[in-house]
Amino acid sequence: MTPDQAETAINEALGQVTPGADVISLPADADLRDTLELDSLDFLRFVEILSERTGERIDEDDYPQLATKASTVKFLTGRSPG
Amino acid sequence: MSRTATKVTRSEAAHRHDLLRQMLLIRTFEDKCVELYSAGEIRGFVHLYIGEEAVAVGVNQALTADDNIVSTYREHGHALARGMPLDSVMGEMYGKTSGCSRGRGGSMHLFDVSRRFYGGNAIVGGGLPLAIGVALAGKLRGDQRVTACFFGDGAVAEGEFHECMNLAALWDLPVLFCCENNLYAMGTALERAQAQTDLALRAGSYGMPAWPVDGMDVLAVEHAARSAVEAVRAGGGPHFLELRTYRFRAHSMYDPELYRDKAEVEEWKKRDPIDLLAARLRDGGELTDGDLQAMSEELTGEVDQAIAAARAAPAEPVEDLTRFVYSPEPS
Amino acid sequence: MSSTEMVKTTYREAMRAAIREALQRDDRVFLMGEDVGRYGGCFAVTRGLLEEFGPERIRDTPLSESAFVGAGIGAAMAGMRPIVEIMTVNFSLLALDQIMNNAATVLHMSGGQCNVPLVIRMTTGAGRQVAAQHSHSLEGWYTHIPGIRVLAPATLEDARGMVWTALQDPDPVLIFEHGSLYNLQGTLPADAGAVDIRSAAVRRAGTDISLITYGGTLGTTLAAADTLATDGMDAEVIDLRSLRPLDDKTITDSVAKTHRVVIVDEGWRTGSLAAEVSTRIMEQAFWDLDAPVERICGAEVPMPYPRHLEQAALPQADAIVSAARRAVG
Amino acid sequence: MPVLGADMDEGTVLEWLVKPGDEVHKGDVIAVIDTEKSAIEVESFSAGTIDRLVVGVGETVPVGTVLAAIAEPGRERAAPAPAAARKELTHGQPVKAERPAPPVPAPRPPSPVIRHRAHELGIDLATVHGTGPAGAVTRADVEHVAAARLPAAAAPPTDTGPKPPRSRQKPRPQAGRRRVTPVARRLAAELGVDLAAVTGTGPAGAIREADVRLAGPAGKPTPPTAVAAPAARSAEDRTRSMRQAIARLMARSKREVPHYYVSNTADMTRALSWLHDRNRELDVSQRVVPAALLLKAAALAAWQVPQLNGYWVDDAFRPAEAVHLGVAISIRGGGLLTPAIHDAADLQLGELMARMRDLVTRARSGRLRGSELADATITVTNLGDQGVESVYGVIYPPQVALVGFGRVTERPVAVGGLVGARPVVINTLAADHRATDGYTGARYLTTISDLLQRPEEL
Repeated sequence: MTPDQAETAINEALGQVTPGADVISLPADADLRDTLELDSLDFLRFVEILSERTGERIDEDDYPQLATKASTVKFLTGRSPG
Repeated sequence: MSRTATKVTRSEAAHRHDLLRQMLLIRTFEDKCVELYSAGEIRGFVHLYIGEEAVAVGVNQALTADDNIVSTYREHGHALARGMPLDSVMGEMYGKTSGCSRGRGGSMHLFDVSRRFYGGNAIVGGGLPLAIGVALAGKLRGDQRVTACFFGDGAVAEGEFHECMNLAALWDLPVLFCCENNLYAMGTALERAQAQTDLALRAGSYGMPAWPVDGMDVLAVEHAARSAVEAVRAGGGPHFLELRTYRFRAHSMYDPELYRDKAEVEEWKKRDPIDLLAARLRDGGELTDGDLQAMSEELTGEVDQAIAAARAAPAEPVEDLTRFVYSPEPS
Repeated sequence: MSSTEMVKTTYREAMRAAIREALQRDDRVFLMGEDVGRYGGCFAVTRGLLEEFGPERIRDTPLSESAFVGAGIGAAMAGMRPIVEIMTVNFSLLALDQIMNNAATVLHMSGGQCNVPLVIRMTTGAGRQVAAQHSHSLEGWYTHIPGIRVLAPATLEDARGMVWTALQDPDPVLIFEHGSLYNLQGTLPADAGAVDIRSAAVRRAGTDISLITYGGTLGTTLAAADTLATDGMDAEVIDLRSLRPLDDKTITDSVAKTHRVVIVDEGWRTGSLAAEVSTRIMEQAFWDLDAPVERICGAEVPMPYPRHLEQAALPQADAIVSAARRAVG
Repeated sequence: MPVLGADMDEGTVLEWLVKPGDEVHKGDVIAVIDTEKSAIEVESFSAGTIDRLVVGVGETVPVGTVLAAIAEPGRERAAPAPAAARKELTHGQPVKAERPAPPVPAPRPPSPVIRHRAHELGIDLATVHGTGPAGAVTRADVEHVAAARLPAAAAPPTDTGPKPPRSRQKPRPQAGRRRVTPVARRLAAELGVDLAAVTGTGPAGAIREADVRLAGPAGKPTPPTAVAAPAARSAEDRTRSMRQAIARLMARSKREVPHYYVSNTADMTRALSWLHDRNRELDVSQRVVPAALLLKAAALAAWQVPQLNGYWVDDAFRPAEAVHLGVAISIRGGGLLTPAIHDAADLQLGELMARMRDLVTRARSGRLRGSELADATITVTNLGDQGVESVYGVIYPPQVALVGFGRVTERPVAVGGLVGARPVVINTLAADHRATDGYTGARYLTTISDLLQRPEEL
């Protein structure tokens, strides 16, 4: 997965979890939970969608790596060979 | 025979040509209706008059534009003989706004109040009380109008028929009752429905002049209607004509005709009112086959034009669905 | 007009005065029906009119309901303003074909060419021990038919004023006169005349419950309201007056105020006018209801002859009172 | 196939009275058609030579279907006639070139067999695209739709985990449905009166208009009742009225309910570790968040300390028979709803998690059921996700307790004389002093803490 693909998947997932929020212009290093006011259920949904989109299994232990857009992109691209 | 005075200015031959033309117009119109119905362009119930044209055309000769007509659901012939425009009648068959009833009535409910044509009525016998009322209105106002009321032999079995015969005679109303006896109430033969099949006799029992007429002979019909209308107009009270006729086609468009013999139909077709008159004119040297052919082609062209106009005419907008349920509020 | 003289009269006399006025004002008006002339009308409403207006305009008919009602329709189509009297609503069934298939439909099936400015009057209702073929309240049936108006004058004022307004209407109007009302006595202004035929009337204003009725049961309902008042319950009584079309606004305005409804209808309950009124309240005023709509209707039985059974079949004030108490709780 | 009657939709060719090559004239009977009513002869409306018979004897076709082709007079039948010269018949009549296309025939009604199959499969035939003659629906069409639907039909109703076992579901037929008259319901919404707090005086305890007014904000002038019924309202309107409702309810609570508050700190080490292990095995969709664990503990504790689970009504406490756990859910764009998870104490953890997700989703999309909003017996607010350490709430009258959970944070904790960093959560309770005293409140919080030490039992 390329960084662009990863970012697209992240934006789509966030868009679904927080309808109406401007996820595209969210700074890459902004804390997702804080900035978008995600509660634990929202975050779980985010993980769920992301996992479906990318086909990646995301464990709870991985959650800390999904703190920001940038870290999430890194997490997703770092894991897959493509 | 006050009306004959106007007729002598026209040649008898021209008049007979006109009768033939009117009957042929009705026939051509209805032949087209069969095609259009089969193609699904016209729907609903369509009761054809084919075979009975002499009645409508003959009776109409005796009526003026001021007289009233109340008709039945088998009324294309009455409407066309009354002079209702082809476009408005065909438009009605198509259910378009160009129809005489804006398409809301269809084949069975042709209305043209401007021609004092008070409707095709599709309840057997249901038009008779209306005719009584229209005639009563004229009588109360003191006008000279005659109200011609068409109905079939089936209506004679209805209670309303007897109520109306009685009321018309009782009140001396200016009504000409035109009973089109085509021998069948839908599929029930006259003798299977009526204890007394002499319908003129029954009408006569209410004390009004009544007599049978050969309904296949337009000249006979015209003659009878003229003398009856003249008497009614002169204050002679209601009159009754039993016009013995026959419908060549099914009750409504198509039926298996299990109720009558093909041979019987063929026998009556030998007395086709159009053929009958055409033959008479031919014999008298008043008509050639070429004339008839030309007349037929011309009428076909007129009907085709009416069809084209009806197809092109606008349909009533659905927003207007409930229009004409009540009269519009006065503005 | 406080100086207007008040005159003692009856419902019958008020109706007769209305017909007389119509005959005087418009020469297109004529009256026909069974025994309206020489006999003076089965309920004596038309007594004296034959002498005054002559047999052309006061026409006795044979017992041919279909023919003379249809004749009224035909005459109206041809420009007259007939008033047709049918002796009772039960007999009107013999003319139902003409009313339904012609009077109500001609305007529509002629594409607007032919209106039918006809007034049909008939007696309705029970209370006189005339049993199962002269007693029914079938006006609710007639309200099913688009194309006609259905009126129920319940007061002297309406008996006096509805006929003329109905004759001005371009479409057929059926007037149902409850047989028990003809002897109703009261006073009317000497110059009483036409009234509107489109609105319901609040006959008694109140805040706690709406009692909705019409025609013959208006008196019963007002009596029930008086009883309720002694309980401290302030009932509003609505007289529908026009049964078709219904004046929805007066009904829903009242429900918005009181939140509780009892409908009183002498007709049979199933498929009744009361059912229609109740449904409209549900459709248009559901959120204003504080209790289920109650109905007090005629018992579902052909009307029996004996007085005690007839009374048991009819809406009574105590039943209305009980229903109102149930609703207010 | 000609239209031979007002109610004819299809017909069957019983007999051909002509064959290819035959001359026909206008009016000639050329076939016999069986309609639902009877056999009827079909005539030709034009003259010419029968080119070919399209529909065979015994075949049933919708009206408008071409039955036969007639070549114009004079045309050789054998030679393939040019398209313009050969005229297709829909009804024995040549279609003229300038004539508009014949009307599209009505699709043939599906046969009883197909209707039956569709019924078996629960398929609405109106939604099936027909591929048969004249758009008729065939059996294959029906099966196709059924096959396409299968996966969806097999999927659980929510995407949040396996369907709860049936035996665990308590039937709740109308049990939670209170009898409220329409005007009372409308008025309660307008005045922000919680219907759960209203005592009904109508038949079978129905809540009526007067009951709502009595329970409504005291001293508030009676609003006009003839206001429009609630219609589709704008989002702002909804937000504003929700805010007003919260304002009224909370103000009433603070005015009428004497609150007392207690708190404790629960060690979450075991709970989180157990949860971590559990979730590792599971798909994202079936994972349980710590909040669900806290809710379950709150519900079970309410079951064990029933003095806090119920309503203060008519100057007395009425314990509830089940634990309907209200969950405070913040609505994006402002506002707060507290729908109830019914029978929360009886739900397995996964089930409770699924219910919670479902409630949150529906609360935020405005699709909660009335009963869910009306009958919570105790309410939980959990602001831990928003980062607060503890929350002291305002009771939803007539409930008598509100439980608050803060954020799970690592804190230095002394265990057995040793100080270590452990995850903890601060639990709070606001309770109605009319119903209980601080002792009961303390017992409730202790119960929660204890339960959280045995997460596998939750």
